[in-house]
Amino acid sequence: MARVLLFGRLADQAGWRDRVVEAGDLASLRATLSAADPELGEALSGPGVQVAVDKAIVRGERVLTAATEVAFLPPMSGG
Amino acid sequence: MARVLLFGRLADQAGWRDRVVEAGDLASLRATLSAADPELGEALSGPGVQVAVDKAIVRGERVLTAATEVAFLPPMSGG
Amino acid sequence: MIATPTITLTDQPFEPGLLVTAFCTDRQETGAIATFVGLARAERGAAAALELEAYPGFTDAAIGEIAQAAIDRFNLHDVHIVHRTGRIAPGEAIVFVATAAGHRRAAFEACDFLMDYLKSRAPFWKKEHGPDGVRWIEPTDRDRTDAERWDR
Amino acid sequence: MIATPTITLTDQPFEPGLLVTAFCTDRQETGAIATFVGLARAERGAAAALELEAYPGFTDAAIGEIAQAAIDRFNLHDVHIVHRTGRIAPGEAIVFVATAAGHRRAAFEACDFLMDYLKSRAPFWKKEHGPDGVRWIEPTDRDRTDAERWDR
Repeated sequence: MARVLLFGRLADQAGWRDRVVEAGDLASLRATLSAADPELGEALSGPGVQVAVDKAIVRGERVLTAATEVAFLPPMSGG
Repeated sequence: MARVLLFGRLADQAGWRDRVVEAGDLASLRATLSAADPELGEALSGPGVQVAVDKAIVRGERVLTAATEVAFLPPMSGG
Repeated sequence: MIATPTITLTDQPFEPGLLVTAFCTDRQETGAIATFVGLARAERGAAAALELEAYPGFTDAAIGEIAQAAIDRFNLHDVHIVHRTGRIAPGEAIVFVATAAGHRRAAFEACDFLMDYLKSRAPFWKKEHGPDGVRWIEPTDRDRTDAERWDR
Repeated sequence: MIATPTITLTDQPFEPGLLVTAFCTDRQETGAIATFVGLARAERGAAAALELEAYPGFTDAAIGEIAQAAIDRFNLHDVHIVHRTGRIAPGEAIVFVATAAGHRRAAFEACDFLMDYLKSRAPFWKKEHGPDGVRWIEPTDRDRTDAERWDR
């Protein structure tokens, strides 16, 4: 289980930006999100989208707990 | 006749910074100042000292009237 | 002197002049303070409003790391960065950067360096609400090449 | 847009933050404001006080000419320069430069350009009252080479 945050165009596309999702790791989290919204699932794996787990960028797999925060970050605009 | 202004180290050296001097042109002004204070006269012709007449830098001779302001400007420090 | 940067994200309008007053106060060995204020342009009515999204705790941490790198690289006495989030009206300040150093070259270069980073690499997501609707903005090529100057 | 610079010489302490507030106000097309504040350093007690002499009417005119050149060269929207004269205590502001432009590169470069001019070529005469007495100051070699960057 994890708290999922979406930013920028991903949140606009999904229609939400903050949701708790049942998942034991990043792969199953992606699968759950894709099942509910296939277009979002594709966008989350799109070019330039980074994943932050507990506010640190991760590449690869992570175990998730109820306290874990997973953020999907589309390409950054700068300020 | 002219109003003479001294700046920076020239004023320190002369002990004055603003004086009315009887002179019809720059050469006679320099001669009058030198006669009163030979060391100052030398400093006024020293390296890097510029002359402004009515707030514009001049090189060469100028006729002076009672309303003319003559400033002797030692090398500038910047701000 | 151990300097640590101050990074502030705010969704409220802020007054750069007050920040400058505070930043200039009680400095004995600082000879140079450079500041930059980025304002939302009206674009002659083409840009109705700008909306900036940050990830609190992530965005400010990322900016803080770069600010600390700037302190080390340019030997700064202090850095203050304030960045607006949320909806920003034309004429309002988006970003404020202030750098304090012994001499002006370091203060200028550090301010320039930090702005290049903030405009091209900082974790913000930006959209513009214009007369033709909403669009997400990405860094310009110029922003990218400006930022790359410091990678050499 | 026809911009004319504002040049102020003052023998009284001034507050850079208030100048920034005024300079940032009511700008619709300005995206970038760069400012620089030069402060009198204490030099760990070695510099007791700085004394700056200007030639009113000559010094401000000379600075105004350079500021106008900067407006033309960098396509600025506005310039404000304030320079202290007289006796300046450690920690007090000596010089304030603000430049407004559409984009940040122009604002930064113009501010840098103006400071290089002010520090090396502006008609001021400067002395330092230190523990060993009074000495007149000339631009450093670094000030001169900084200023020469813009002659290319």
